[in-house]
Amino acid sequence: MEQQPTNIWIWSAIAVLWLLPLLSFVIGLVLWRRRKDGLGKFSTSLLAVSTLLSWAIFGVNFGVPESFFSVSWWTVGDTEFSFSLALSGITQLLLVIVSTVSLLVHVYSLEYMKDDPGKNRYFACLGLFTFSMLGIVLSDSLLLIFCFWELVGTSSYFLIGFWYKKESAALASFKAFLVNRVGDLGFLIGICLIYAIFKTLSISELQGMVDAIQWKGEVFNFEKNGELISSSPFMFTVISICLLGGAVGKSAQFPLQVWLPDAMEGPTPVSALIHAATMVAAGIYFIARVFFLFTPPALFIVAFIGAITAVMGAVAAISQYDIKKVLAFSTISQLGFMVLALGVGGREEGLFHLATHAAFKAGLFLAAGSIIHALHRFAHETHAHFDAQDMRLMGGIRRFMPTTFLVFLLLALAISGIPMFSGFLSKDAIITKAFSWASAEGGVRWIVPMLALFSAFLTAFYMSRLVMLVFFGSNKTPLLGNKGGLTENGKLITIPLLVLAAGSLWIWFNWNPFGQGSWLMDLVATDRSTISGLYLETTNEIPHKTIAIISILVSLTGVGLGYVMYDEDEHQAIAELEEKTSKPGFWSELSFNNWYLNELYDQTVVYSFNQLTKASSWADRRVIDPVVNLTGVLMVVTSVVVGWFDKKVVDGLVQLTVRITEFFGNIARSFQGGAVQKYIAWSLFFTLLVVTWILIK
Amino acid sequence: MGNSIYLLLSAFVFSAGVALVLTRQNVIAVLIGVELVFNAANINFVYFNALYPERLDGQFFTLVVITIAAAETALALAIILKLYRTYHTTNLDEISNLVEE
Amino acid sequence: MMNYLLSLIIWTPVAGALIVLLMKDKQATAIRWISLAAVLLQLAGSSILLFQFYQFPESSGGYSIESFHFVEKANWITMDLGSWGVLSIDYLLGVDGLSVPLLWMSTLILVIGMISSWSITKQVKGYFALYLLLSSSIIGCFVALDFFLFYIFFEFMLLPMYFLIGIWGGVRREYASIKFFLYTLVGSVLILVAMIGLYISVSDPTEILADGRLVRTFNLLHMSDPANFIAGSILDPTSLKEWGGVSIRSLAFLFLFVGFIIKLPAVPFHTWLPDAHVEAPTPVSVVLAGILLKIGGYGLLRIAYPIFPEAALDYSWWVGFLGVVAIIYGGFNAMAQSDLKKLIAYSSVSHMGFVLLGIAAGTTEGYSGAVFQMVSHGFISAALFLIAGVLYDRTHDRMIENYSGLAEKMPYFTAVTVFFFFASLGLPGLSGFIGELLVFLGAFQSSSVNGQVPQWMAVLATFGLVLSAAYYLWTLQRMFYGRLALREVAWKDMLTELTNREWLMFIPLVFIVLLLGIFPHFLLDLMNGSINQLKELVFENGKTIIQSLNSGGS
Amino acid sequence: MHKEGLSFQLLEALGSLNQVGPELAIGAGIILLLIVDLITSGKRPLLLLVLSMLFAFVALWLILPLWVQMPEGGLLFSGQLIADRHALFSKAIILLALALTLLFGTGLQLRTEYYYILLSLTLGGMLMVSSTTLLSVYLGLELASISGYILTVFGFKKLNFEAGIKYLLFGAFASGLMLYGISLLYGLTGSLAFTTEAFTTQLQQANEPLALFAIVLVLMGIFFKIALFPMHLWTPDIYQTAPVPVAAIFSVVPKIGGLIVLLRLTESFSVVSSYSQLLIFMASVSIVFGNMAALNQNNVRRMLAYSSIAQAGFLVLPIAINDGFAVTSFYFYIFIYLFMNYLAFYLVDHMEREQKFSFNDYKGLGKKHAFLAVAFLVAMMSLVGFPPLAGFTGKLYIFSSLWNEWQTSSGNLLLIVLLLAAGNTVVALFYYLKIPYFMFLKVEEKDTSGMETLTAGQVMTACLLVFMLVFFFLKPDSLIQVIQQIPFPVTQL
Amino acid sequence: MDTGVIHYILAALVVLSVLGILVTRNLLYAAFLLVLTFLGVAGLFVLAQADFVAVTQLMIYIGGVLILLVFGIMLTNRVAGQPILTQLNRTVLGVLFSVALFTSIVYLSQGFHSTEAVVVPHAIQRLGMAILTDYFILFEIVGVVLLVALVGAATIARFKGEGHG
Repeated sequence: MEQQPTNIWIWSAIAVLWLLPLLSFVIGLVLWRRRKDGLGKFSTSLLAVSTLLSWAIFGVNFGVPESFFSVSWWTVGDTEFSFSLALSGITQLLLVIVSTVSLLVHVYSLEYMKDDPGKNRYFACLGLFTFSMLGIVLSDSLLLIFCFWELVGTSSYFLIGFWYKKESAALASFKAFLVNRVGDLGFLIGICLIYAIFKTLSISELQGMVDAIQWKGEVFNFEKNGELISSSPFMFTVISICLLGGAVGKSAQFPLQVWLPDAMEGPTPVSALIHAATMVAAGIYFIARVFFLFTPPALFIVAFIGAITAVMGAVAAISQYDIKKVLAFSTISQLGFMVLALGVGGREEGLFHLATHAAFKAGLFLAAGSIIHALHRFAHETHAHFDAQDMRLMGGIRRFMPTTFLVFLLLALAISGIPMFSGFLSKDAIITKAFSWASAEGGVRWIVPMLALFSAFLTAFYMSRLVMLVFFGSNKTPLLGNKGGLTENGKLITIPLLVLAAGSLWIWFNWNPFGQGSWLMDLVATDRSTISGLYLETTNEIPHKTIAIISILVSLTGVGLGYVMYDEDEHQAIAELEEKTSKPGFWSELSFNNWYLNELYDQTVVYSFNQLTKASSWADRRVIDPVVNLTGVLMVVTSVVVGWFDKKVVDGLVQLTVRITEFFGNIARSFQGGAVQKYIAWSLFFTLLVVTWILIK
Repeated sequence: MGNSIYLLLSAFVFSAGVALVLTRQNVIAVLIGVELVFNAANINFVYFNALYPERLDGQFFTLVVITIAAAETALALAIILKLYRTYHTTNLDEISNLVEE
Repeated sequence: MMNYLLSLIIWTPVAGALIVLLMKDKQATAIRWISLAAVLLQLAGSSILLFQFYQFPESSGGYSIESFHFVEKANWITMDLGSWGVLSIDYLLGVDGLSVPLLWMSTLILVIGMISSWSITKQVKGYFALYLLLSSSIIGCFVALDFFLFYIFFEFMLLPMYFLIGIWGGVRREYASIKFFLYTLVGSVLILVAMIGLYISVSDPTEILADGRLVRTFNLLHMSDPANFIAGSILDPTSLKEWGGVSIRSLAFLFLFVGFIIKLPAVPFHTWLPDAHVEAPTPVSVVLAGILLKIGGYGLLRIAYPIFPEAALDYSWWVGFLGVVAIIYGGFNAMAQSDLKKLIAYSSVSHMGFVLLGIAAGTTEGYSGAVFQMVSHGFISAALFLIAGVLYDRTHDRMIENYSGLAEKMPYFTAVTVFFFFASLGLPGLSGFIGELLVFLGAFQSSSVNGQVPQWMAVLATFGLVLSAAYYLWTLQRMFYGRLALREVAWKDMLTELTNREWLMFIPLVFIVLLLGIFPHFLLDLMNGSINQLKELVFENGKTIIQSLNSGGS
Repeated sequence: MHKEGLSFQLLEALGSLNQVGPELAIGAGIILLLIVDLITSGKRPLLLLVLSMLFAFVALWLILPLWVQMPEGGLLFSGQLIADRHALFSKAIILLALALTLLFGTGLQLRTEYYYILLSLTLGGMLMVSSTTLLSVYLGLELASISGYILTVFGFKKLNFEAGIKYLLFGAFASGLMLYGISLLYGLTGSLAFTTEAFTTQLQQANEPLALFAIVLVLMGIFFKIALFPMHLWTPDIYQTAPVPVAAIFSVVPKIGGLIVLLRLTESFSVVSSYSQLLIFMASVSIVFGNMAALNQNNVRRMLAYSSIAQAGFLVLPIAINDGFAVTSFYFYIFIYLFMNYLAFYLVDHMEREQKFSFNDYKGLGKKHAFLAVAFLVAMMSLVGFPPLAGFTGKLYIFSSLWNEWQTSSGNLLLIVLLLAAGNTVVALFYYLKIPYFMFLKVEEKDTSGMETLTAGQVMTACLLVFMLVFFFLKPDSLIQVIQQIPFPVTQL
Repeated sequence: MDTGVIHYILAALVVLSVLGILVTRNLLYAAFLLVLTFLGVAGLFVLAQADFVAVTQLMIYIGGVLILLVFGIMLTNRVAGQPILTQLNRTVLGVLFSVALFTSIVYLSQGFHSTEAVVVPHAIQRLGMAILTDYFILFEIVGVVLLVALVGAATIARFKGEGHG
């Protein structure tokens, strides 16, 4: 394997940019209970350095083949587990995305969390998160990825439950961690299986082995250190699906997407960073990293999971009233899109969408947070009590918060897939890829691009609904009306918004707003072989133009429909709303309740889990303990019997037998009374037993 | 011929002694039973000695048994007298304060 | 002095106990300091040992006395039993990579337990004397290489433990202590029977008397070599004697196995554990969970497996199965508990299941994982019981439902709790993860490498991770999050932050759990050589014996 | 010819006398004490105590030269007795038991007759262990029994008389059975000298069921002495009622007497097939029965009585196995048993003087009487067989001998017995632990501040016994070396 | 032949008297019937060449033991003019056990080789010699036993008071 000589400068820079957030975390831990302000700014400046470095690396190292850094971490038996990092195009891209978004969120949070007593804890957790997320990005070892994978989950747990005094927040964090753990089991099993076969967990080594793979009929043959390792394609499908499990959990794919909407209990900047831009995208990134291991059947499953999630999320987003929930479901849907992209073989397309989505979804969340923050401030000033996230209580906000409105509008257009924005480029690329994939094999696969289109349509629809409800029409906030009082937030909030909005323009990705793909896709592309590549797949290129037109049309229809449906006379709108809440139809209920997945899981998984818990506790107290104690009990019983035999045998026997016959009664009574003679009788009895034994023998 | 007489007799006396020991409530009657058991053994000893006349083991054994039986009886009676003073009975069934709790 | 380092570590507390016994009950402070000094000396000794150990080259060669360090050998009992031969019992101590980590962990936990014992005020003299005796016998278990010596320490341990639970325990302490004693004594008796069979069947190859009589030995290393079994003895690997279709060697293995897994404890012999833990005073729980359980696992690896390798290979399916059952079953039970200590106790059952699974897997990763898990669980469970103790000390109540929102009242305590809960549920970067990971790696690998444990077991075992996350996080959510709500108003003032003494106990544990989680090689490097030797011993001897049996039997 | 024979025989008898030095010393002691008692008219118990102690040590001292001079031992008095090392070793134990019994002191205010009857009990035991004919066995047994009956009554309370008559009647009946058995054996073999080859060959040729029947009857008499199932029923009553030192000596002297007789008999009897099975069976039943019955006792001494039944079972097992290793383990265990049992009774004695009879009375004593409680703990743990005490080593050897025998036998019976015996250790723990349990774990109910602590002398005695138990755990080889000098098989003539 | 008849007569005497003891509940009757039994047994001893033993039997049993028993009976029953009766208990069991014993002994006794009784020459003389030679030590021990029993009996009987508490 040709390897770039380790560039000491690059790697030192990486070390610095990676460890600075950790430093921020450690200092945050130390200063956690101090009520001083400086920490936030300090963390932000640390992160600024990180971000600069990441851009610098992006620039300096652009187009350079991947390079590795590896030291021995620990050894068990003869197997060495190394601490290995990799730097390639995909890494650089993610480094930039993560650090930049994180920096923006940090800046934003300076304002947003200004008055929160736990803000030191908050920044510490953000530091931990950024560190671990960068860890995922940089790691070359599956084990390391898993470690950081769990760590991001943990920081997410802490941040969702940041306001731990709120029961719902505590519960949501619990749920998020648990659901993620379920997914991680798959990841872990996958790792273990890979280790069992290859005795290594290094992605680059695995890639090397796949490069040199020998396809012998039913089995794959690998060579490692002169040893021949054989494995069946089926095993690879199993491994791929297991690894997919991790991604399904982390990226909130069907059927594990239930945690993400609840995770909105965390502070909004956190939602932007973790639950929109970066952590949830880690699943996609991860699959992209181990894409070469996936077999066609596994990819087929990936595509369908993505498609299903995309539609389910989009449907659920339609009828939400909580502004963050809409965005959460939208995130699920978009993540589904990315997974779909991977499934149809569009590794680069998926990553491209990841990048664009990171920008516009983070921006959307931050913008929503901006509104919420302003409303909170307003509520605080006027002592009003209302739900600051309920869209039914908003409306007409564009008048009060023009910057936020502008940003929100741009980003909504981006996500809706309207040309001139990044979203169009990436979505279009995915849909194109999906169509070519489907047309190559045909059959049931056609469902995937259709669902993709459908979800694109829904996306446009619910985004325009959101914009209409929040920014247009009349204001329904209690005590606010059309008077002033609600004001735009400060610069620390608006500047990150504007940056992200700017980032969602087409120009950064492709000079041609209707163009195909992006240079980013070339950056992350790799020429290494994949397992699915072994199966000669016929790809049938469908002209990009056709697809682009279709997708633009679909998006526009969605936007238009949303605009028409929600831009009516205010009274009518309200009446309609009331009607909707009082008499919900089946579909809107289904959508509102996210397909009743929570209820389904409560009734099945959680219920059986609880039953099992009860059953095993019952078994422990009532079965195992007693059964194991049975020997003891038997012992005691015997002792009681012996004791009883010694003193009372006879009373009982007597009373029983006397009634039956005098004769037997006499015998029985014979053992009674006069202790000596009783003793003698017993001894004689046993002696006679022995004698009997002698006689029979 | 003589063979069976002695053996049968001793067996009979032995069993009778056992029966006495088991059935009588009066402690002295029980003692009588014990004496019968001893006598049964003695009959055997003397009879068997006649079968093996080289040494007089059997006869001497009988002497010892007789002596010891006497000693034991004396001791027993001493205890019985004391017992009678404290319990006012010689009925063994009534002399049983030592029972397991 | 280095030559007698192990003896020093063992006997220092006994000396301490004697001094304590000579003092008056009223001199409580002095007693405490003397006891602390004794265990600190122990810790110092084992630390010296540990650092020396890092400098030894990794032992190569076979599993023999040469691969042990700090060996002390003295003739203890030599009995000439005439034509039967000579019975020889040695005072044989030594440590290898398997025992050193456990040894060091034990000494540290003992020190922490001692600090935790500071709050004991009832019958101080007796308590500390017993505690010191306990610490002696624990260490003795880990360093004895003579089966007899091991057994003495193993069995003697019960007595101080019995009194420590029985006198200083909670409400149902009497029941708990007797249950503990009886369960473990049953195990000891089984081990005793196996031990008797072994020494009668094994002769010392290094000592042969001039007249050709055999020297029967209790030396564990001699027992581990099938060549040393006396031809024609019942436990001779070629012996065909059986009982009810089970060969006697397998039977002896089962005796040892059951004896040790009662201590471990594995389902279904675990029910003494929750009771003992709940009733024991905090430091005793700490020692019990932190150290005593490990002796079961250590015994399996040091005694049962090397001596009866073929039976071990034979039964590995069941061993693994028991492990998986313990993991899942313990987890579910932990979920159901409303008593914090019981919850932790059941979580111990669950976590010790990993040890069994790792041992059953029979791969290097599995063995290493089992040992790693034992060490890491030692630290983590100690901390968890200390956490329960912190609450109990303040309110004398351990019921989960009686607390809510503690995070608000005791933020630092909450942080510590969260740390150890996450360590216990296997968060990467903390020691608990590495042990479990290694066990999984070993278990998954097993079916392709040696066919000991099927993969479905490993898959089932991973479910334990979800379970542990569930019960720990649920507990966090119930006790620490939410609004502050306590059963009694007065508690609000009682629930104060951690004291300096408590910090002193937690900080080393936090440090070590982190260290082992991030740099596991500190531990793995210590034991790699020994584990490899052990593994090869078990598999080579096991396979040889099975082959010879098959060829001899047919 | 007759005269020549006579003088020869007389000379032989006289010559034998120097080999029964210990017995002579004790016999002389009995008579001397009787005379001194008559002279002082029962007013000087302390003098008698010292004298008995003196005689005990003289007798003990007399054993030494015999041990050295007579490695093989020889028949004495025309083959009635033997002074081999089996006899000498057991005599030493018996005399040690005597000395220890005397150490209980005069606190009981026993009548002065107590001392020489104690000596005669000892003499009976010594006679039993050196018997080689059924006649001397019977005589020794009766001497021990009769002294036992008398000693039981000492204390002279209502219950003592009751216990005395019970013991006497049961004992007389048992010896009646034994006598009948002996007479049948005599009839079968024409000899009473059971160590002779003639006896063994005759027995081998005899009708098996009849021989076995006779043997069973003989065994019953011996089982009575060692308190083995099914002749154990008297034990709890007597142990509970007799004065504590008497109960203590009952648990050792007649037991070892009976056991050595059993050991010698086994050598001959084992020619009858299924004899050893019978013995093993009885021993096992004893272990189980004793342990089970001991479980739910409330009275400490009753518990000890049942435990001694179980211990008797443990002691009979190696005898039933009857090989060199087993016999070694037997001697080791009985030697240790002496110390641990005496320690228990010694402490119980102190408790009873404080009117504490049942476990309930022991509640919470551990706190204030720490030494007492710890000594109790040592005694009980040693009886259970818990390291680091010699009781453990003893049990270990017995179990080892079982395994060793199993190795050479064909079936798996011995493994079952081994497991049963080992399992019973756990059962035994239940009740042995009761005393420490009540002393340490329970809280005292009554005010025990009035209770006296042990005197310095008592502490020393207890320390001595504890030391023995620890010492023989640490260095069992010192004892085993001595035991190894006892030749095996028992009869080498 | 004639000795054979005497055998039977004596045996019948023993059997009948023992049966009488078994049947009667009167203690005094039992004691007197015991005399007959002892006499019969002594007679059988004579027939079996054990003259000295027979004499001892008569002297010690009838002259000693029996007298003791009668004394005992008298001393422990204060009711005058009424027959001194003993209650019965366990009759069925006693009979059952003793019959079982009897049958098993009789059954097993077939295992004896039927050797004919031989005349024991010079029995008394030889016994006397043996007592002082072969059985010298045992004879002494019997003495000790007697002494101990005597002292014991005396101590017990002499003891005044109902114990110390």
